[in-house]
Amino acid sequence: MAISSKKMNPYDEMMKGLWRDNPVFVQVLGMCPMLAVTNSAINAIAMGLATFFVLVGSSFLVSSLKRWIPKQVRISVYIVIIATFVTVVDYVLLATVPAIHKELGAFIPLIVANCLILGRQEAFASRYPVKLAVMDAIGMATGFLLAMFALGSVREILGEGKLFGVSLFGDNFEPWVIMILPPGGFITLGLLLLLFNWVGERKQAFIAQVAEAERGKA
Amino acid sequence: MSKQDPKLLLQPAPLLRQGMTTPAAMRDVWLALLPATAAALWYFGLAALLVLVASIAGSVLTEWAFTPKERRAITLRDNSAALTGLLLGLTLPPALPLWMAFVGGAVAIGIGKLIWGGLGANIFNPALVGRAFLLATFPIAMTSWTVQQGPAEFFTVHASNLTAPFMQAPVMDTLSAATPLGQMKFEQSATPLWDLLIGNTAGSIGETSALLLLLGGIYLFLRRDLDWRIPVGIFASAALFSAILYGVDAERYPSALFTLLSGGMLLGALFMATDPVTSPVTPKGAWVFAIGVGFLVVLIRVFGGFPEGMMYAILLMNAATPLIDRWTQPRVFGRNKGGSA
Amino acid sequence: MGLFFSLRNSFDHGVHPRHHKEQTAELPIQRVPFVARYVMPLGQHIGAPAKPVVKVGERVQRGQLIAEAGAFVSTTLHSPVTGTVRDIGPHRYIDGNFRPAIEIEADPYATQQLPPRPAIDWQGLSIDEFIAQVQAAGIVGMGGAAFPSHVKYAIPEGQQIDDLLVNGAECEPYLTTDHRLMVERPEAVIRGTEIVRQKLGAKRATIGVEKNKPDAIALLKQHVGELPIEVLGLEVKYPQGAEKMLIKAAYNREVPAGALPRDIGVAVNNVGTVVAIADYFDTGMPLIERVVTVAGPGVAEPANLIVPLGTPIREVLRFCGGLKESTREVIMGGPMMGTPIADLDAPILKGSSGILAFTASETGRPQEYPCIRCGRCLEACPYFLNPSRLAKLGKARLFEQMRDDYHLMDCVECGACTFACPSGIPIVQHIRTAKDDLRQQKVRSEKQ
Amino acid sequence: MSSGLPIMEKEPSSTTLVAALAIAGFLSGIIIIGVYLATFDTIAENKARELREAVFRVLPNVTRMQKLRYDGSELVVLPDNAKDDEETIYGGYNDAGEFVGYAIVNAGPGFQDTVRVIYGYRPAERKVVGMWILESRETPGLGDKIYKDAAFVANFDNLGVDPEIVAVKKGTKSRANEIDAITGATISSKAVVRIMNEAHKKWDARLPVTAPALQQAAE
Amino acid sequence: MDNLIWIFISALLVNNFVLAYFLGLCPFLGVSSKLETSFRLGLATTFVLIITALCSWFLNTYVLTHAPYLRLISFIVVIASTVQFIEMAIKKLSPALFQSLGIFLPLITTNCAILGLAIFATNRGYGLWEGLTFALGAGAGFTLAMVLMAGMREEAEIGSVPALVRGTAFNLIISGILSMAFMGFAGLFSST
Amino acid sequence: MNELLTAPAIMTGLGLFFGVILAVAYKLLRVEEDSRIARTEELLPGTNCGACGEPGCLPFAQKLVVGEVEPSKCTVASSDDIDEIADFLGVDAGEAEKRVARLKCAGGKAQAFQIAEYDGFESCRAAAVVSGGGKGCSWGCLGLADCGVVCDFDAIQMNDNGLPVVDIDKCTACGDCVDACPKDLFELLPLSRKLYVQCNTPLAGESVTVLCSVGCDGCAKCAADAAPGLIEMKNELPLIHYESGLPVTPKATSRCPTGAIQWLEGGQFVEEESQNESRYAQLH
Repeated sequence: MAISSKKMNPYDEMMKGLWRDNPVFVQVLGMCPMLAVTNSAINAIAMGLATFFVLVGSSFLVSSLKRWIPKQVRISVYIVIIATFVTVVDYVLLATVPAIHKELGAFIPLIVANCLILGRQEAFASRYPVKLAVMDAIGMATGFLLAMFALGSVREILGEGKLFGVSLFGDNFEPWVIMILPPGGFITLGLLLLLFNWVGERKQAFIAQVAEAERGKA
Repeated sequence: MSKQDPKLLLQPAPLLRQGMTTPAAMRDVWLALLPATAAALWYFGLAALLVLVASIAGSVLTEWAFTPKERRAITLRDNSAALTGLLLGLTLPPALPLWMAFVGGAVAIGIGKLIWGGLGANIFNPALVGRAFLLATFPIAMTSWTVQQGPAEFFTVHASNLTAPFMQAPVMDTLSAATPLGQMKFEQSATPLWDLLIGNTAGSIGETSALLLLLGGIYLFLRRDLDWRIPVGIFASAALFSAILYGVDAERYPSALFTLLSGGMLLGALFMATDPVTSPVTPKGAWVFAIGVGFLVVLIRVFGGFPEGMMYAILLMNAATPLIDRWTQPRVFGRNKGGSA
Repeated sequence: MGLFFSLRNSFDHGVHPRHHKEQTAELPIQRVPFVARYVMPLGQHIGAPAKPVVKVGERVQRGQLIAEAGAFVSTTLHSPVTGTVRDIGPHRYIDGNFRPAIEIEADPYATQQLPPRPAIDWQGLSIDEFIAQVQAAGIVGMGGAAFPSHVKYAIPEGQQIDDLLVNGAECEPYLTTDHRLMVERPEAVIRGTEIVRQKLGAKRATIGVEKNKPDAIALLKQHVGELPIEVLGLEVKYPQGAEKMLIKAAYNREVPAGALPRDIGVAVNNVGTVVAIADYFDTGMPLIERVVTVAGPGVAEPANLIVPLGTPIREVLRFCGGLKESTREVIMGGPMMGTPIADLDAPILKGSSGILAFTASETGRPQEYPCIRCGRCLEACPYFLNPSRLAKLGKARLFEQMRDDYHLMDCVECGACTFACPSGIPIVQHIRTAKDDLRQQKVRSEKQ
Repeated sequence: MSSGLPIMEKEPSSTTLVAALAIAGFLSGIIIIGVYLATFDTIAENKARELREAVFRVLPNVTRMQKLRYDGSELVVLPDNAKDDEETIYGGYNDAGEFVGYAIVNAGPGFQDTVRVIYGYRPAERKVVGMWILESRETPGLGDKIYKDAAFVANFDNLGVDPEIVAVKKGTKSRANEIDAITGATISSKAVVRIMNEAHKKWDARLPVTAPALQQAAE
Repeated sequence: MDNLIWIFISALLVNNFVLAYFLGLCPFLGVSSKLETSFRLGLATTFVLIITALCSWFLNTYVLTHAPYLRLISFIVVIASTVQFIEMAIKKLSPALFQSLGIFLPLITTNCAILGLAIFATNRGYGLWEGLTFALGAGAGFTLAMVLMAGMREEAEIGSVPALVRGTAFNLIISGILSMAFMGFAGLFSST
Repeated sequence: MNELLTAPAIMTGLGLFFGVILAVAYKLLRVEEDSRIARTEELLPGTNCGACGEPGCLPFAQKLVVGEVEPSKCTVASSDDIDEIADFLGVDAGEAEKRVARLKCAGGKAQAFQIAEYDGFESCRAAAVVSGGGKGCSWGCLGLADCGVVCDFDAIQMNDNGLPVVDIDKCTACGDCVDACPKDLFELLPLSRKLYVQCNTPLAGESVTVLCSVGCDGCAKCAADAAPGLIEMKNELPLIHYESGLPVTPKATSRCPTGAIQWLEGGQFVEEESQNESRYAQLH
């Protein structure tokens, strides 16, 4: 994990968050909001966007200010920065979309405790230039948002037969209530991870197969 | 050297084995469940049979689909997947849409058993995982009970049974009935014990007939397929707890006998809690487990939100089983309780 | 409780395998003829191997000392036959490994008569002299473990043996050697018991015999006479003959884990051992032969035989009409704890109580199913261990955890758990594997 | 994993650390207060509207309301922006400013979590005239019918409170003080009833038939 | 008193912090592989929760009445600093206690269960005793869930869980089943 | 406007208050500990494999910091990592010659026969406790892959001949296979020791050759062909004295009648593998 002098490409930094280092599926970070507010796609997206704003904002600030933050109190300062952004998000949501704010409830303040955000500050933003830090944050936050959306839509589709509140299968659909209950969250995310692992494994196997075939030819 | 000899086998001692095998034990459970299943068909007709078939199909197909080819033959031969399906089916209401029973069977095997690594590795009772999933997923369908029709109307199948997959079951107020536990909880009216004993009540397919379930349990006990401590412990602790409550307020709380004979108590205590895989293996642990189940059943039935608590009680104690096992190791010969010599 | 217990005369748990003794229970003991070649492994007893005192090419007499004890926990070897020492070097042992042994070629023209010696006046011996005599006779526990007997008689300062327990339980299926000895030579059993009892200063002696041998019990009772020896019928249950189980059954006392019977004032000897002691003091014959049951479905003519030690198993089987075509496995010892024999040229040892041959229908691994935690093994284990757990940990190779948390080392490998397992899991083998691994690690760490 | 940093760094003085924290706190305080002030009016407005809507929903024909608080002996009028507490209820008035009824909020344990109920009560008739759920986490599809099922909510449109409200099995409602419980969600139904009964017990004696007159001018 | 009992039971079983509110999932999924560690982490968390309840009550009563908008940031700062202070104190005063419980403290501070407790307690307007009961129930519930989970995971570890399932996916699914079992406590003591 | 001031004031106050408290606590309550230990542990691979002889990475780090061990003792870390640790601690990395696990047996299914058929679960040690596992040579490899099972680095695979093939790139010389082998056949040797005796049988002459076609029969021809003093016959097996500094050449293998002594360029049984592969290629 040493800082290498190699040139780092901002685009790569952004893309890695989407799949290879996906914060949810690979790093298993930010599980609390991931499960708590994904009972509908819209909540998931709202939460994802809030997290996005906080992560990108604080990465920008931390990266810009890193020279002036003494190492010993860096964590405290990061927390203060993050908490400030979260408070801002909290009030803005409350003022603009009170209905969604009510649904997300206590989980907006809890963004502060999302280990993804503090983790990125400590591991990335505090060491790299602003541009890279922001791209990294955008990538990670987008990866998080996508994962939230995936889980939220699965749970909403099965749990209510709807997506974004629009009924998909007609009135007669039997909703799978468990999907919007806590156990459903755990089990669905578990199964999604399983799927993610399976796809990864198939991909590996495929690559190995191709390599084998090429070696055979040679 | 001794080339002229037959090449000898080196199979470690002991060479002698007793006769029982694991598939045979599973067959015993099937046999033990037969009378109660037959009674269910008598009371609930073809509908019950269809639900049972659907849940068994869900279990067996899932087991087949997710088991590596080379192990399929063995895992299906041990009868355990079908048994899980049957046990699940017996806990379902007779009018349940068949597709739900199928989903239940699939979940029971998939999440309840296969992800743990198959037979013997699971911590939770698979049939009950399936049922808990169904109850949380389709709460209305899972609590719509029907009155018994008797053998005269054997061939009637409920409209709700035949609901298309993923669709809602039609409301069926005409046939609906409350279970004895539901009546107890919400109306404080106790069903006569005789009706509970012979099974003349509404309820899950397999839980109604107390007498025949007991018969099956006795058979299993005689075949040494169940740990007698578990049912005895459950009955004793549940009876004691509810007797105390009954003593406090006989109007509000059910009597001990009612507690023992109603709902899934017998089916659960004799066939679910005794599942060896998910209950403690140590004798002392079996007692702890059983007393825990008995206590939780009454707690949930009397003070909780659900009229029936057997399933949750067993699942909760299943979760505690690894801990119970660890803390109740038997006293080793020649050692004191602490394990020192 | 005490009364109830004394009526039962058994230990807790255990299993009830069919005893299969009908094949040989009624057959009188015969003597096998001498053969051409004998192999005497130097380490056929527990403890240090014996040290050869003969050289290659040296002529030896039947009963002559050929190896002396290598240490106190070790014993002597005597030539089973009159002949010539052909080789001293690695020979295949019953477990397939090569071990140092003395190979003796029998002299076909020798009479094979034991040189006559006067009876030894055992009553005049001090305990130390007695111990030396027993060691000189090369006598070991004849039940199977082959623990040098004289070591058992060396009672440390401050300890006192109150009870001598003679083990005639013979709980292993098929085996009838002890049974035949008790029926054919009850007087020798009683005499041997009395010798040991007096020398150890025990107040009483008890001969424990499983109740499936009523003839033996009756005969022994007849021969007891006025001696302070009790003949006790025991419940037929496996492993009744395990030392600590027997003590529990006879006296309802538990030997603490890791301790020896003598720590609670008991000494245990096998019937075969006391007979060997009686014979040595009566005739001066050291331990050069023993009674062996040859049985099992794979043997043409089952028999109870007196076999000179070192006789190749192949020759013993040949005397019994050879192996049937269908034989798949030959075991030395009982079917519950015996050792599978890898090579029929391996010799009969001091601890060989039986040679059993099995056909395909008894052998062959049972189909193994996953453990369903039915708990039958826990109910079988006479030591109250948790075999199900041990097997599971063994499979995961968590050997240290087996030792530290689940008392692996208390297991005596009686096989009751494996017998009881409906899933066909080789529990004992997992346990043995773990013990072997830990033993090797210990040896390694001591080396370092 | 902060390699690349020199191993022995000069320790900054304690004052620097304290100052860094203080400055961070100061700056964040400024940002937060800025956002707070900028959004304050909207949020207050949202909250007030939400409350008004709830009150109007449970009290038919009510178009105006004011906060009332029981100060130990009588109800006193509070300004709209006063903080609510357990002793606060709402008076509902019609267009003409005439008193219609009280809106009372109470909370208690439901099937899953706390349920917050507001209901309209007309002391003159001793009747509940409307009920609405402000907050609950009841089971979707079952317990959530306490506010999703219009038929259940309609139970409370004209409901007697004497001797107390009782939930009975669906279809067996026969008296003025009875409501039809929801099939399959008896616990949630009963929880609503219990919460209302509790509130009624507390407020019954305190509520005069006519509330203090509307103080604010119509908006 | 009834109210306190319900708060306790609710936080312990009905609305278990981990299994119903999804709070404290990171340690729940991450540190629950060993029983011993889980139990100690549970105890340490309970301790921090109680400290949190005290701090948040203090802040709510004396500071936030003047500046409600500082709720989040002051909770975070105060709780983190207090815990850090306690950590240092324990390390100094009782190294043994530090080894068994103290090493978890930094981990716990960033645990959302802590902040969640403070926020829930404020939202519900809990007083000092209610807050403490809530913290105790939540901590006990967290410990219970951790210990059950660790027991199951240790068992599964030596079992035959397929390689593909092993890891977080497996942990999530068994948490799901456990959460399903805890649903049995729904409505406990609220219906009678 | 009042509020505009309270917020920053309270926040500054809190910052100051806790800043001071923590600063004071830091001074008063600080427990001295070597921060380099944590840092060193971070640099270590964290596999806790025990190859270094310590119970885990942390104890190893503690010893590293006080200079009791050399960084190169960690066989799992890459040489870059080792250098980094050495740099960080300002010590010499130490001689770090790569060692790999070597098997003292080449008697696979094709070379050594079974006298009896083991019928139990797949584990060398389990077979070994059942009458030795039935292999004719009781010192030889049983081929049931205990070493492969215990290898944390996936470096040991069984070949078709029933012998474990060590992937020398993956092997970290952690010693797990050495511990697992019930016949004590594995040893950890520097890769540079190319002359190697693949046999462990203390028998000599014909009694070896009847058991295994590649066993060492103790003929001592290799000793004769090598530099005098390099190879000594001990227990009927050649013992190669690498420490003598004498030249080691493949010549010692030339007259070996059984092929028990081999010149290893890389892994063991490689030739055998390539033969198999060519056979396979011919088939297709």
